[in-house]
Amino acid sequence: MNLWQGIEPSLLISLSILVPFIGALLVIATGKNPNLREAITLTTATILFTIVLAITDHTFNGTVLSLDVIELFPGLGISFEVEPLGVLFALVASFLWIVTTIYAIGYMRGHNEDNQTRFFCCFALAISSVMAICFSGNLLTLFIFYEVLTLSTYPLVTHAGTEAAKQGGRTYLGILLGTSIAFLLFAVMGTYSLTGTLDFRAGGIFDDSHSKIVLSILLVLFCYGVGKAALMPFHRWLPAAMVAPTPVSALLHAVAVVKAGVFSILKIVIYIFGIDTLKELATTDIMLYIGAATILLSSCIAMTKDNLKARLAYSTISQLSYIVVGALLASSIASAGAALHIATHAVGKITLFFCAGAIMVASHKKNISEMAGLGRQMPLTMAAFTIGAISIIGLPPMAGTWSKWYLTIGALEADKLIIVAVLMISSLLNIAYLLPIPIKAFFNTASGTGTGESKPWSWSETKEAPLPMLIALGITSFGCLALFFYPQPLIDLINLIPGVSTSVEAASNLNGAG
Amino acid sequence: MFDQHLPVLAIILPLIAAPVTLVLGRSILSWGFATLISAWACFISWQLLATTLSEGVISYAVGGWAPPWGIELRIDAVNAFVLLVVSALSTLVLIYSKDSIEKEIESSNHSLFYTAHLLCLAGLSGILVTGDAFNLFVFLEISSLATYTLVSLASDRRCLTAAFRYLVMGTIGATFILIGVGMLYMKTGTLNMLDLASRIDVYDSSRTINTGLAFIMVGVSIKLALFPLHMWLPPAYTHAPSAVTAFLASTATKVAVYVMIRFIFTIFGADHVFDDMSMDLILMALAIIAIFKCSYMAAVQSNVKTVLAYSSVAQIGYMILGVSLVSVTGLMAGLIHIFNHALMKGALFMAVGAVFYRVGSVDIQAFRGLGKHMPLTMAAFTIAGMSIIGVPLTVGFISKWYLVTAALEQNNWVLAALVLGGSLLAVVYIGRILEAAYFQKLPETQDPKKIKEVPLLMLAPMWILVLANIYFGIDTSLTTEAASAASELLFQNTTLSANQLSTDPFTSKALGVAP
Amino acid sequence: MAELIDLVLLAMLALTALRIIFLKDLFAIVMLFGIYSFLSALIFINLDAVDVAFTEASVGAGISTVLMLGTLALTGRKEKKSSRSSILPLFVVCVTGAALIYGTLDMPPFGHPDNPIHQHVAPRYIEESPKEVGLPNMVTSVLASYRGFDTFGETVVVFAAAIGVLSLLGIRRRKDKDAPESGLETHHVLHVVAKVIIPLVILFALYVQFHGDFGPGGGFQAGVIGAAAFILYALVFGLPKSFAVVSPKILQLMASFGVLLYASVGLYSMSKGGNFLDYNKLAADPLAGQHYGIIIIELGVGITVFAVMLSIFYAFASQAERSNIQ
Amino acid sequence: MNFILDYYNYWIVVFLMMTGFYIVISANNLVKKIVGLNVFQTSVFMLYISMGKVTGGTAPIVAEGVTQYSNPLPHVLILTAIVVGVATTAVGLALIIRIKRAYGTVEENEFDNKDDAI
Amino acid sequence: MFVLDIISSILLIAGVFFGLSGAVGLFKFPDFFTRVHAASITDSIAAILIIGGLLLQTSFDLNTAKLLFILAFLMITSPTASHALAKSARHGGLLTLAEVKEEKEEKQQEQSH
Repeated sequence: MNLWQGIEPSLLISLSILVPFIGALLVIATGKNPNLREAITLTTATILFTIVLAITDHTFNGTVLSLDVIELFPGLGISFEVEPLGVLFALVASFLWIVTTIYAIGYMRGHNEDNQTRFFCCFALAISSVMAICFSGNLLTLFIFYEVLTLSTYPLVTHAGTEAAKQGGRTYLGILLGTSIAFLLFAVMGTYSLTGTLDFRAGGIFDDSHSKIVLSILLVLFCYGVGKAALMPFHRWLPAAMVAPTPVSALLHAVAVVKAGVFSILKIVIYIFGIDTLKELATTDIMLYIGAATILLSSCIAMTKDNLKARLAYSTISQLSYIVVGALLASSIASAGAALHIATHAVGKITLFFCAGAIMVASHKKNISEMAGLGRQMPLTMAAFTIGAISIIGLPPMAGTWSKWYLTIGALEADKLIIVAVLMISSLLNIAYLLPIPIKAFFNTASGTGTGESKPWSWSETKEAPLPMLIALGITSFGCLALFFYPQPLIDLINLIPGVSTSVEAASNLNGAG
Repeated sequence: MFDQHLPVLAIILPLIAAPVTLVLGRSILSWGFATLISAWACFISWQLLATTLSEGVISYAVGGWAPPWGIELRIDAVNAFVLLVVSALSTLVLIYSKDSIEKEIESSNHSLFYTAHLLCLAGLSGILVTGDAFNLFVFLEISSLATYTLVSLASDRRCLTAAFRYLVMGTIGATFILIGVGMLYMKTGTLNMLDLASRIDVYDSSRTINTGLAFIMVGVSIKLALFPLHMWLPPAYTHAPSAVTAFLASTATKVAVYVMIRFIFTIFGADHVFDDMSMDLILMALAIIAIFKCSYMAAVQSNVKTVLAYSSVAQIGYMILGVSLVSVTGLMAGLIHIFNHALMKGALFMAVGAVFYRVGSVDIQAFRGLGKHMPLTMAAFTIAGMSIIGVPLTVGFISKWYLVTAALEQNNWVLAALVLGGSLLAVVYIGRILEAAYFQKLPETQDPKKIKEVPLLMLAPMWILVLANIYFGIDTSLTTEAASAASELLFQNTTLSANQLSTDPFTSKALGVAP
Repeated sequence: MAELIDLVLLAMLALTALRIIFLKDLFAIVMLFGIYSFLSALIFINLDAVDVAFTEASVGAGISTVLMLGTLALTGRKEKKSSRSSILPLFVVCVTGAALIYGTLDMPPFGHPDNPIHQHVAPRYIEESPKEVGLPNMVTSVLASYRGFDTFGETVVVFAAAIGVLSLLGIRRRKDKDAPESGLETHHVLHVVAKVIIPLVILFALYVQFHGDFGPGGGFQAGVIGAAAFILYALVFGLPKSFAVVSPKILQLMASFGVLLYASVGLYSMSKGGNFLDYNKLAADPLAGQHYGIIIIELGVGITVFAVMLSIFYAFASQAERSNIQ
Repeated sequence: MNFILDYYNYWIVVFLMMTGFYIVISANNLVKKIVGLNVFQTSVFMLYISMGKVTGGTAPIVAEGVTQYSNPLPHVLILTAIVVGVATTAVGLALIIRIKRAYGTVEENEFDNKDDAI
Repeated sequence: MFVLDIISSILLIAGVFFGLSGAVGLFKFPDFFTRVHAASITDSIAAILIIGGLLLQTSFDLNTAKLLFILAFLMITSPTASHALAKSARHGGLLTLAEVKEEKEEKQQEQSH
């Protein structure tokens, strides 16, 4: 499946970053002509995906791809290196970009928004910086493109240009830039001044010479510095960002941006601290419980929200904390589960967001209370919604099952029963705030139409969303199913991550060794 | 043929060109001439930097009288570095000013403007190049007088009072420096900087010397607008013509910082100033207050030029902070920030000037909707603003990085946190302007046809600076090399002046060889 | 004896300064400043600084006072009651003064021959300069030769001042002929006396200019005195007449020319292979070279100072006329 | 007593300086400010000149039979400084005239009220 | 030379006396014109006497010539200055004491009628 045999492997990295960038430039160039513009976006997305596939291929073959761009400071610069976790994230992001583009075309036209060129351009920029984050070879690179991602998504959040949008944008930029400059950069430089390097190394760059207290402080700084992980109390930006058009919320705030956050945390935990070092830190547990608290609290908040997107946003927050928790459990299986959850949650949540957008376009409904009986009008959408919901909840036969499974095992292995309990409770909460929506939609009649169920249902009354959106919906919901029955490639990929394994005994050996 | 004369040429080129410009008279002529001269000076300072980096210190005895009897021009990595900044910025600003001053200065004064600009450039270069404490005072006055003139050239009447305040404060500062130099001279009998350095140690911890140090510090602090003494700067920068502000903001205060560094490290010796007098604590405290107080002030202003002026005071705080860390890295961070801040502020003020050129106001309300109508200008403003904030891949990030590294080197985590916290305030005051520019509509009072891009001669220098912002944010080899060479040299000087006791100061051996 | 005179003069100075603080009549204040300046000139003489005294008397007491009076003519001579409290300034001043007093405690004793400044650099000026430079007046030789670069800078400062004043005020030539003829045209005595004196003053200026190498004096004093002569002319016969004698445009040219003359000496010496302003290279015999160099640069200084001072006065005076007409 | 004889000169000069300095920072009238500035600077000149004095010396102009000259260097410096001073004064006064024309007053607190102060 | 010294000191003292008296007059006299009169004493007779005294102190060389020059200048300038002062005061409409009195009387007569 490698279309790029001919090309020097290390070139692929720069390609994967440049392609979306060039795409963005082309989008600006062809801004006058929408069809051409969107065709370009689509092709760019496809090309990017093939490139990432090629990179995956190389990773499986065990060829190490790395690339040093430039030295900013003596002995420290922008450099890229491919490793399995990044590839996993890159796969998810680039694949979902294609889908989202298809969706976005339908959405933007159905909604006839203005500034579409700016929209698509910033979108491509964001993806390119996401790619850079995936393949970043050291913490500095990660940080730099983390910032670029924030800045390139800011115009998308404030896309509408209304007062509310600007308010949201302020919160978004304020929290993300603030945390990243005040905490993350601080932590990065602290690490640099302690160890003299920022490279990602298997097993971490800290050794016993560094005082545990300082490391504990650093851990806290990192966890909160990566504001994109939406760990409470720095989660406010995510609901605020929901003012953005739905495709943005779908890709960026269900996949790219937030996942970039948790991805960074995973990567820092695995490659900077190292799972073994992590075990010895005092603050690990504290952050762990903060994560658990975030899971529960945000689920509860989600239940109170009537606005669909807001509810999904809070659900996202809680799901992100799954990953944080998985990372901080300091067990190899849990980390594997966290990694897997990046993929599974992405598929599930993007489906839900797509549905929300579809509902908004087709029947201009934002609030859940209005959606009773909607199943009759938009059966396909609602079906997709159900699939996504089940996947998020983690019931078979949906993808979410696996990641939750591994997370739970990891929690057990690290004998943190509380966490196990938390996971279970939150699953119940998920059921409580997600399933009612499709149920209402299908089995309640719309409040207006009185006794609706008397007359049989017929295609005539369906008012579905535009075709591109439906296609996108179909693909993602199919993805949910597929990842349940055929998760192996991803799991293999995850097993390539040093110190991370999905098998209990391997993990225990590793711990015994470590 | 003039190669061995480069040090003096850097000063006298603009100095001689100034009267010629006055005689040339016609605005366009004098513009071309002044720009050429400034460019030539820039080239010379480039040569000087290259030579100093490769061959070390250049000493030039004016009038052929060996120091300490004659006046010595002494060029090392430090002042060559700053000299390059000054002359380069001056050239860019001159190119920019041709169109800019059309709107802001009445045409009868144009040739006077160019003359004053050249005089200011000459004065600044003189301050940088000279190795003689009193000669420094003379050139300080040249640049100051030219500056007062430049500030007062604007059409708004408030520039007059601003210039007057500046004049009074500046003269007080200069007189303080004069007193300080007098006390040093009284104790040592010499005015040559190196000779002073070697002879001060004889009288170390003498009350006169310390008072002299104090007076020089206060005087220089007035000139560089260190926090409590900065009150003259915001009005002056706000009401001066945009081209002038762009030039001053990016050069004048930097040169003052250089003077402070020179006096502390070369003449008094860091160990004396910082260890015996614990001047570093004072400076550090003032710098931190400056960063936060003035960033806050910047965040609440409505006039964009004032915003940037206050931000300049805050940024000067960063430079002084670097100095006050008393480490090679810290000093290096300070020097790098001198260079980087010149790039950012130059670009920012040029962009604001461009807005004034089209919209005729620099109030934050006037920026509404410009993102659409003046895309290039606002893009430049955005990137430069990012640089002020310290976003990666811009020069601002580089200087912050070195500053924080220097702080962490001394395990001063609090300081590092403060520096990073300070840049959050920058997010606020830059963010306000950008928001107005990009997410608001053009007010109805402006007709969209009139609000278009500014002429090329204004855009080009602006964008050269912006690109420099990015380039030097990525390829830092030049700046770091020069700055580290400079700061190491300065610390050598400190130790050197201590063991110069053994060598006889009368012989020019201790004063470096004249070519 | 000298100390006694010194003390008396200092006391008078202190009184004058204090008086200036408390007076409200600006005219009196300016006059007191003139007196202050003259007294300090006396002190300078008493401290053997004849050149400085000369300059202070002509520049400080002469030109500055005239300019201040010219300003007063436009801004009114009464200072209004100010509401601001004088506590903070007083505090600042006390702190500064205390610091200075503290600083004086380690100063070398007043007038003591083996103070460092009489030991280190100056001896060469005193012993060698008559041989190296060949001028009896050491101040001139140090000013023009050893520290010629300072003097060059100083000339440029004067030039810069001219630029500043011109850009601020500009010299407007009156177009309307029917405007009231300014000057003191009814004072016939003044006219006669002025006609007698002005040539003498100019003659004296020239003497100071070219005798500066041997006695006190030099370019600055000469320039100022020459300017004074023309200022007198302008006062007595009115601005338009003096414009007819020396027009502002010519003055601008002269000012530039003076600076360029000075610079050209330096450039010539560079072309001769010496450093900038290295007079030894100007002629075969170094001494002669020094002599030429100093004479020429003093001339440059004189021209510039003359032109600048006069045009500054023009600028102020034309402002005054303007306000008279309005 | 000897101590006082050594230093009285400096002390009085310091007093004069501070008088001038006080006038500068306390005066509300701009012309008075400028006068104060001049007083301040002139006093600083006196400091320089008095450090150049040598008791029993004469003016540094070569004359027969004189061995002890005062130090010429401070004189040179002050010559320069005086001219710098008058240059500054001229520009300052010019500014005052313009301010008078623009605001109709030269009292600091008055024209502060006429503009929104920065 | 003893005689000369005595004469010169006498001259000097006289000059100082006139100078002081002029100063006193400057303060004591009632109105402008009389004050000008008092002041002009200072720079006419007092100056002559003092310079005369100094002349006798010199050894009749270049300095003597210089002093004479100064004297000549003073002789020309100071009367002119006083003249110019008085004249312009007159132009400005300033009245002498006598005139002021006359005016007063006229006013009173008008009122009495």
